[in-house]
Amino acid sequence: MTFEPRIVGFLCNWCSYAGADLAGVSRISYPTNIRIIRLMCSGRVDPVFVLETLANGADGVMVMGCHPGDCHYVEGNLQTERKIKMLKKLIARTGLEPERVRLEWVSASEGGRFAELVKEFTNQIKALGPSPLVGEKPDPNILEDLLAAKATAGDFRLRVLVGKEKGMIDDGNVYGEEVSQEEFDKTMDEAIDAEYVRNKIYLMVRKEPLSVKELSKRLDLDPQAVLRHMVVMRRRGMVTVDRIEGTTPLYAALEVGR
Amino acid sequence: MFICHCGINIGGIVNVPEVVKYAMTLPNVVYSEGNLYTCSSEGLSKIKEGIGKYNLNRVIVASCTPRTHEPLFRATCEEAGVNKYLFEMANIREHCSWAHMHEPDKATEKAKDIVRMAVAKARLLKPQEEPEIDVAPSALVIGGGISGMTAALCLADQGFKVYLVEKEPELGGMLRHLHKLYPTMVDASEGLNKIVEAVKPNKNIEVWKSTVVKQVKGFIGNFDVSFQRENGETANFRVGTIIVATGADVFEPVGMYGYEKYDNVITQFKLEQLLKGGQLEKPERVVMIQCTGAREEKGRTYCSRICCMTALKNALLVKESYPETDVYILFRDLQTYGKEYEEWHRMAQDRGVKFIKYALEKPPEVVAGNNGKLTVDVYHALLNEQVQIESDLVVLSTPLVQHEDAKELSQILKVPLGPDGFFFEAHVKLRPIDFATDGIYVCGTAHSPKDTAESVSQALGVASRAAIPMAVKRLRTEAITATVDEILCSGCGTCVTICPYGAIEKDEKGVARVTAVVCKGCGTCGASCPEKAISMRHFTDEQVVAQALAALGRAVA
Amino acid sequence: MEASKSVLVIGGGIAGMQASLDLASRGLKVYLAEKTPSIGGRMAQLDKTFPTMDCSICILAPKMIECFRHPNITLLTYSEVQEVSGSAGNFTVKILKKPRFINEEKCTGCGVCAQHCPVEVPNEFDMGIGVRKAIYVPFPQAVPLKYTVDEENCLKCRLCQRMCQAEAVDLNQKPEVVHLNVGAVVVATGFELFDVQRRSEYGYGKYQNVLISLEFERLLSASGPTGGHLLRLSDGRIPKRIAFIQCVGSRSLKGGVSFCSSACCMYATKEAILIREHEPECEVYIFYNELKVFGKGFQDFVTRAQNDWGVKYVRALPGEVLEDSKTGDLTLWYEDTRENVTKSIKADIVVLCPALVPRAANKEVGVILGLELDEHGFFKPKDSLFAPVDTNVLGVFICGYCQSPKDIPESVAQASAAAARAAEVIALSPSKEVH
Amino acid sequence: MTAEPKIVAFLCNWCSYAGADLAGMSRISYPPNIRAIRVMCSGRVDPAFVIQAFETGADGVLVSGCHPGDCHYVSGNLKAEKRMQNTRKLLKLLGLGPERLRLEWISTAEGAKFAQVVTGFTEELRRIGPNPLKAGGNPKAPVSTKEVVSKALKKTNVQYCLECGKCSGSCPISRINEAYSPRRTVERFLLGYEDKVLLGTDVWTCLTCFTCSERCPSDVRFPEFVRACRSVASKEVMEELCAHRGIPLSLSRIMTNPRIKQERMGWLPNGAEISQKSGLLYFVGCLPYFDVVFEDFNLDLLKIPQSVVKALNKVGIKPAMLGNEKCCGHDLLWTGDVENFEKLAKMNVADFKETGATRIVTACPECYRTLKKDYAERLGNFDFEVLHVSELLSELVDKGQIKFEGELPRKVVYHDSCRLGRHMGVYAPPRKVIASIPGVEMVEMGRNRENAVCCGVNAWMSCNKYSKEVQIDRLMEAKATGADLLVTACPKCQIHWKCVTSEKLPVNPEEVTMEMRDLSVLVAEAMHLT
Repeated sequence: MTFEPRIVGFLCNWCSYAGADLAGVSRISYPTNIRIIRLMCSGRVDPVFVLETLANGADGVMVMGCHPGDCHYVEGNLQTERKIKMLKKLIARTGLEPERVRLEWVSASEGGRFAELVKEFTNQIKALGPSPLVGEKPDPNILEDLLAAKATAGDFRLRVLVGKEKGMIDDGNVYGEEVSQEEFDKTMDEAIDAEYVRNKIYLMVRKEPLSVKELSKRLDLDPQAVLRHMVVMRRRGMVTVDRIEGTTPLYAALEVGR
Repeated sequence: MFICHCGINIGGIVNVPEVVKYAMTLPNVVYSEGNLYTCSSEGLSKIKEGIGKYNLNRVIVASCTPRTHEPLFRATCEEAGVNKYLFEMANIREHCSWAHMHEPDKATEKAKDIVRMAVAKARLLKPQEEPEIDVAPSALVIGGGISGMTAALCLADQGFKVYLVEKEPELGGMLRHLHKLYPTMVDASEGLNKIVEAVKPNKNIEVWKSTVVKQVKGFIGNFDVSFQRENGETANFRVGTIIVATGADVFEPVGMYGYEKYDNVITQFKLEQLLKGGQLEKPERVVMIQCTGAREEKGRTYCSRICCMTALKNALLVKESYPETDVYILFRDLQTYGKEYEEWHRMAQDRGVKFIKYALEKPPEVVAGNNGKLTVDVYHALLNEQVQIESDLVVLSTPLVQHEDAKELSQILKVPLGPDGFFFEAHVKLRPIDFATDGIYVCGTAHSPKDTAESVSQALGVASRAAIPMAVKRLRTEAITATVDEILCSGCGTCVTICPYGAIEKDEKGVARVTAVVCKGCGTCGASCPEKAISMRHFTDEQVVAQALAALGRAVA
Repeated sequence: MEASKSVLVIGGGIAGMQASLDLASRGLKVYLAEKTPSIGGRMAQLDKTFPTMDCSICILAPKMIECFRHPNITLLTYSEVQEVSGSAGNFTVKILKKPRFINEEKCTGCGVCAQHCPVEVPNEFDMGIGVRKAIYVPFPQAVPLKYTVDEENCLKCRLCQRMCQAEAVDLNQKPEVVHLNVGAVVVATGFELFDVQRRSEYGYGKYQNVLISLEFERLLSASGPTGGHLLRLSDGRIPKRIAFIQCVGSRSLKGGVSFCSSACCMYATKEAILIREHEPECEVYIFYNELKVFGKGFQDFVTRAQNDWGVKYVRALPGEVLEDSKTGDLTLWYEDTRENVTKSIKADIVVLCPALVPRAANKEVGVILGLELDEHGFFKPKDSLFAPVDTNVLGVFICGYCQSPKDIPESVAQASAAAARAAEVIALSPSKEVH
Repeated sequence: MTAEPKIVAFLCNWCSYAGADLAGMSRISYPPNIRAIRVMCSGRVDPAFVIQAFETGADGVLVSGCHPGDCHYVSGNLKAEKRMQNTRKLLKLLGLGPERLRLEWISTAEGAKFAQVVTGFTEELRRIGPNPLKAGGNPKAPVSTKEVVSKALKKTNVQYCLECGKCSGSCPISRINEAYSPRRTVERFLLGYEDKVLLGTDVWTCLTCFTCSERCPSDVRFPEFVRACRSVASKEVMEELCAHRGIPLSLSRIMTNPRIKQERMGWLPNGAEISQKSGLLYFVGCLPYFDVVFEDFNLDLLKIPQSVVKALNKVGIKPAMLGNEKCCGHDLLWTGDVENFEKLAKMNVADFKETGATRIVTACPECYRTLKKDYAERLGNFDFEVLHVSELLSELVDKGQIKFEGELPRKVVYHDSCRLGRHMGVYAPPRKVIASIPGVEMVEMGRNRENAVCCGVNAWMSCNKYSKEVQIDRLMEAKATGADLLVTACPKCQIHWKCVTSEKLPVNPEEVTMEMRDLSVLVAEAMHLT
């Protein structure tokens, strides 16, 4: 039988959900694959929701909000835009295709556009094929990547960066210095890299104690970098030395405080 | 669980009986039935019956869009003693039967999923109490000009206490300096006195002259404001609402068109006062230059709205007292909008006022002529010829600009200023005189340049906006609001910056505190909180994720 | 209910809705009378709004629904005020509810009836470009979402009656008279469009590709007859050049009205930007005489249109529009008053911006309420400076376009002003018990 | 003693002038009444010279050239002969008598003949008596330019100009002549540059077609403003720009002279019935003169009055007519000669009153406008009902008095003349009349009724390459409709179009030449009266 993607849509109540209503009212048909979750504002969409959804085998996720300027809550949608930007970067580092997540603006009068987008996205996902996480036997590595990503997205550092992004770029940082989009994106990328790797490490050493050497092999990352992460993670109380084999310490995850 | 056929709208495509049967198989579902029209009075009584019979503590209706029908069903639940936040709706019409008319089987499958998602959320729903606060029946009006006084009077007449604060020692604002007011040509002072005389005796209005607002704390219904008099003495009051009517200043065109270099180059504002005082000696030829320092390419890019009419009015007044005096108006686009202002343009044409259109690229030049006169050299855009006018009085029409101290006030009130420096409303189109922050309003030239009539309209407008919460006395809002887990909150302030409504502030413990009545429930803060310390009532992480998983046929982890 | 605690609002456009919501939210009872089947007014017909480019219906619909749901507001749609007597604090009102031939209690707005109705007629809401059935809602977001049978066009085939499972169709329904007692009245009858056929040199009604702005607005609207696809009505081609002509009938001592409609320069600019959004290949010219940029953010809006969107502004009112009968293409003759040359330009579509004029019906409304009108048919304010929303009748207030030309925010602000004055009068007038 | 006759003589350089010389050399004496003007060839003598000579009071005009065959310029003298015959007709119409103009062939050798001719001519003129035009109009009082202009500014709303350019966008001339724009002309007046403008050509460029004033949102009545300004504008420039060397204007001016007794009724078809007691006066206009002046166009303009009379007679109406009907003065008024216009107006009105008629009908839109509007406005108590023949005809068609027999299978396109259309708002009657003719299929040009385009010239002013373009453009539009007959209710439209098509055309003649017919003639045709 043909592959019918399972798509979850997070729609804001005022524009996009209304747009979907209008598509129905105007009897504009589109593929049945999408399942819609109504939120008050697309700003409510936590990247963690999306990763959770993907981890549980969604083939695609659509986030829809009001066009910039139309937001019922002034600029919730602009926050969403930044969150999804970060999210896509994050997913790009996992084994999953970032194209499985799509952010679109649909106004209450754009029933046609809504249907069009759903059709288009469904086809795109069909072309992409089923998510490796579908079914009873999801690909363990990618799943682990995704769990790491989820943890990363839930992590203080990225959230605070995304949260303050607009403020920083519009009004400068706490020291009143102008921050350009470029500078900011650079910081952001570094943060994503670091936090993602750390969460991967955490998940690995949670299964079994591992050495820096072993980790650097599995992550194919130079040992020094891994060691640097280890230092940070120890300070954060994420890992501790489990035992020392010969001269190499093996690290284990700490459940405490997490 | 009540599933609606909506006549044939749903029933004609989705196999409703099958969905009804399926619903029974879902966890926690104890009852499920189909209705022809669940929203019909008969359908509604079915719901009430069901609630009684099976003492349901969660109710789901699968029918049309919640955007129109949820309130109806919620009300029904409340009548049957079920908290309305325990109701959930599944949209199987707009999002299913109507959109997938040609695929009945798939539509039925989708309907089941939608129902399953609704159940998943419903299981996690919690009853909510809608937040309420008392509103102090008193208003603070900042600015004792025509706008402020008009608003104050209207509120006072509606029975509310008003504190009217004016930084000058006199009430009256801009009108004190004006001569005649178009379109009725009444004396500004005459119109003004009427109002001042009405304000003085009004027992509901407390006038504070030579006073500024120093501090404002709190939120709608409960603003704690402190004033400071010139002499330093201070006072504190609690008010329910705040109206910003601080007016505007007139731009001083220093260094433009020889202003301050030649003493017969003056501003329109100055001419107004000369006419008022009857001190204008007969000029042979007057040249008025519009858009002096307005509609610029950079800086003051905005049009100041009132200057063209002011110029026309004063041109006519000059002609009235000195018919033989030539009057030229050099303009860019004459802003004679609205019902009667075109008439003024024609009156001026009738009296022989000469109009010359100049282009932004080639502004006029004012140079010294012989025997104390000036020569205005202007490129006549519509003849494309250079025209020289010898004149003994050049009048510059300059725009209204925001006060120096507006920035300070905007910070005290935590309300924004726009790119043009004027106070920035909640929504340009549909909330023109509200601020995004509940309980604070703006009117008159503090909002943007406008003439007296327009200021009065807005002033009366805010008198209505501000009266609403004060009249109902208690504010009640939807319970869909953010709550902060004080233990998790690290006080990073991300939410405070993100919230467009100023609903979140850090309390003395440095922890975020949400003012529920001010919160509009968008949830952006929740989705951004670095510590996941904020959760959204009725849209909790768990509920949303549960829906997602249900959509994918997964049980909640 | 005390008469003095309730208000009649005439006109369900944005001004009437705002006044109603203000009054209702502060605890007064409001009767909102609207002569068409749905509230929403002109704003509902707009695609976007200047200068923010908000989607009009998106920001309007929540307000409409709020009016519908508000416990203190009674909507009297498809109704007309017939008599008003009494005085401030206690007016007696007679309202005629025209028959919808639908039982509003039973109608669920599901639309099955319309699907089966065999009669198709031009849809007023789409300015006659689109079609509707003889049983219809004016537009999908209509409030109340109740169907209406339009008597002229109905064949009485009763198909709708048979299809409606809610048994809401009642073709024998009779007009109903509603009697009210109110303390104050707010009038917000809005505007209508100048008949541009009176300026025959522009060929409206003669040439298919000459449209008026409101028709064009529907053409641009995603919910409009072409689903927001910008097409030429004559041949369905995508236009390559569109010209707007300002001041058709406005600012005219002859063949029009002498005043300025105050909104045209801006909405034309808005529509121009929308065209560039839809069809970046399509050139847009706006022929104007004087740009009215007096409002907040207007000048910046125009500057954006020029610099960021490449909209071309030509200072000239064209003399005439000629059609090539074979291609349907149009030629405009004009003097570019900035260059002092008279020349012509071809365009695929010409959009006329007609004067917005007070409703002819204001005369009757004026008689019913005893209100004075000015020479144009606007309601006269008591004092245009210090009492802009008061009228010669105490307790009757005016707001929105019917008071004088204004745009949406000005109407909204003034609607609140009228609400404030109504509330004030009510607060000051002795309350009378009525049953 | 009676005044001695004055003779103006135009002598060709090679024969006649030499002949005169010989007469002198041979000491042959002849009366001193002659004033000789040397021209290179008698062919150079324009009828206008002759007419103006008489206008300024000459009692006789002698034109003399070489004998046929001897012409130094091959055939100039033959052209002269034709022209002078034509001019004699005008003199006859004017009642001055054709004999006051003589054409003689005098060779170099014929000194005696010259003396003879002069003597004979002088004798004859003594017999005929003096030219009634002697002692012409007294010089008019000077008017203040400023006053006239500022009054006109107010009267015609010029001060309300918003400079929107709609006038130029409508003006058929501005389109092709970049230098000209009603808007700019107005703006210059408003800024007080009137002197400059009045010395220029702009005030004479306006076709007074009323398209701009029809459309002007500010109700600026530019053509009327221009008309007022023309009375204080430079006459020299005017004469420069006047077509046909001003003959038509001269004729009108001549008619202002009360001593003039015209012989203008020659066109009246035999059997035509007219009755001075009839309540209806038919005002013919200058057609008898134009028929002569524009002979070469063979437009057969007299068919128009003939058709009118026949048609009226057919339905039993015997119209009254004025044997000494004066020009209505339209062209003088629109070229700024208010004084002479008023003279004509007064004389005409006096004559109207005598007939006791209450209704006046005319087939000329210019007469129509002038009588109905300008007479009424300028003379006051003008209590006549003025009709254009199209109005009268449609009235008769309505009443069923006019019946058409048989079919007239023509595809007709109707052109609205400016005067009848925009000036007076008469659009429906002519259309109704045409449509009521059986067999006629009527089509419209894209630009019709108030949007119709001018025929390109008015009051003989500024007939130049621009007017030609306008005319050709209009004719092409008419042709493009596929009609085979172009009908207009204005004789002047026909004259101007005929004029342009009889010249070398920049386009393929096919695209512009089409049969033209005056409305009255068409009707007579349909009634089988021609």
